[in-house]
Amino acid sequence: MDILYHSGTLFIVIGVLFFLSGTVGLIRFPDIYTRLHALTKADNVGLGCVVCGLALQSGSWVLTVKLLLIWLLVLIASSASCHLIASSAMQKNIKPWTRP
Amino acid sequence: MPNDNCLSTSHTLATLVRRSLPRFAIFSLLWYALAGSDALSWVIGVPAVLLATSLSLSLASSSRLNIRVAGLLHFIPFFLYQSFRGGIDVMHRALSFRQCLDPGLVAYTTLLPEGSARIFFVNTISLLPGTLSAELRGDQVTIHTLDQGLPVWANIQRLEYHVAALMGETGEGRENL
Amino acid sequence: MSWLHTLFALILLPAIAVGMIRILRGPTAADRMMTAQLFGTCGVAILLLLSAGMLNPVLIDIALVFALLAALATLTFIRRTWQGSGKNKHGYPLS
Amino acid sequence: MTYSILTLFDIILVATLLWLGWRLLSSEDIFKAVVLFISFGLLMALAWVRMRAPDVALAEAALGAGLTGPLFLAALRRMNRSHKGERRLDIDENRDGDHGKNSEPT
Repeated sequence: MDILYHSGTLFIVIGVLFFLSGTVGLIRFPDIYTRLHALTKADNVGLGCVVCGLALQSGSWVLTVKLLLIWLLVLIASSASCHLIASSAMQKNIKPWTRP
Repeated sequence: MPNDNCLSTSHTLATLVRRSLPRFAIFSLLWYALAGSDALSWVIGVPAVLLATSLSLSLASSSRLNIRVAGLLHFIPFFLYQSFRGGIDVMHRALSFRQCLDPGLVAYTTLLPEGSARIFFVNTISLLPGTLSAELRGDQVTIHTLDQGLPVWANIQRLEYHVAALMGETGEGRENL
Repeated sequence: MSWLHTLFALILLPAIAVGMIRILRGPTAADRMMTAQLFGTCGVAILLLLSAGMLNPVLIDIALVFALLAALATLTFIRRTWQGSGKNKHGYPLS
Repeated sequence: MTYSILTLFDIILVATLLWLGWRLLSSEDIFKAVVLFISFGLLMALAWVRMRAPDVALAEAALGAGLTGPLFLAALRRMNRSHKGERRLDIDENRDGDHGKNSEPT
């Protein structure tokens, strides 16, 4: 039980780090496409790690299913809206930033 | 787009039952997960599940979604590993002292058939390390990559292979090229 | 030992607050909307952590609502506000 | 321990909410104000959670962020269209051309 709890904590720490780096990327990256990269990847993985950690600590099946369901929902929603944002940005001819 | 021709055969009822039963089971499980084991919750649950089943039947496209279990078992670890790598990649680029970005656009022609397989493929591209699906026209996918030094093509072909195995589309594939 | 979860939620809150800079600055409208999506995802994580920290399982349901509805705003934005009309030029299948 | 952390959480939350509300009211770009309003709704739901009113938080998340946000966005589009005096549907390509967009060429 203790091992489960501590590995859950480790997962949560990793997830929080992902979230923080996603925010840093959102602030630092130069254009809309690169910011989309930061947002979708870092946040989905971060939420996945947090969910895994909490599921490891919860010790109940119903709660685990619920947590995984939330993650799945966020995953579907954010990947779909990421593609929509990117494709309509392309449609509006917003040029990607390239290395000078 | 509603399609009526699939229900116009003589065994309409059998088809309907066969199509709706798995959905019904999935939505019932979902309700159980959401509402817990309280028996009284099914007063709302049963109508909700029925409504969800009929709604999902009427919204379902003509291409039947047949997910292979073996493909799913291969896909989930692949997906988890790849998206974790994607997260690490973005984290490294965001936190590194110098900005190490070299973004660019890559064109890719997918061999997956029109419909749910292609949509699924395009949406999962965004979770691979360093790639983001920017546009889809027919079978042409435009991919935005964070670093042109990454093996984008190889990664995407592997993803395409996995999606094809997941959706049961193997056979007509890469070897034609 | 639920203070640990609360601490993590506390760490995630500045991530939201800093992301607000992107709303205020971000050149295109989509940049601002993306940040609202970040708020949704981060909010889900904070709620999940708080539900462990405050020992209140009800918060998970609120996280579920967050996850559903944060995407709704983004989709409305794309379909209604940003992308001219609802007409779809490239044949991206909507159904 | 938990209480002091939660107090700090509340302080940051309230400060962010106040700042957000101020920026929301003082913003000139209406679209920016709408996005800030959506974010305000999400954070307000967190505040209701901290006030131990999860039911209100649920309503706030559903109404504040999920319903009014899209409604405002749709209203913004309509307002913009009637502002330009045009009834055509596919005309307002660069809606944000007047305020925000300065770096990306369209």
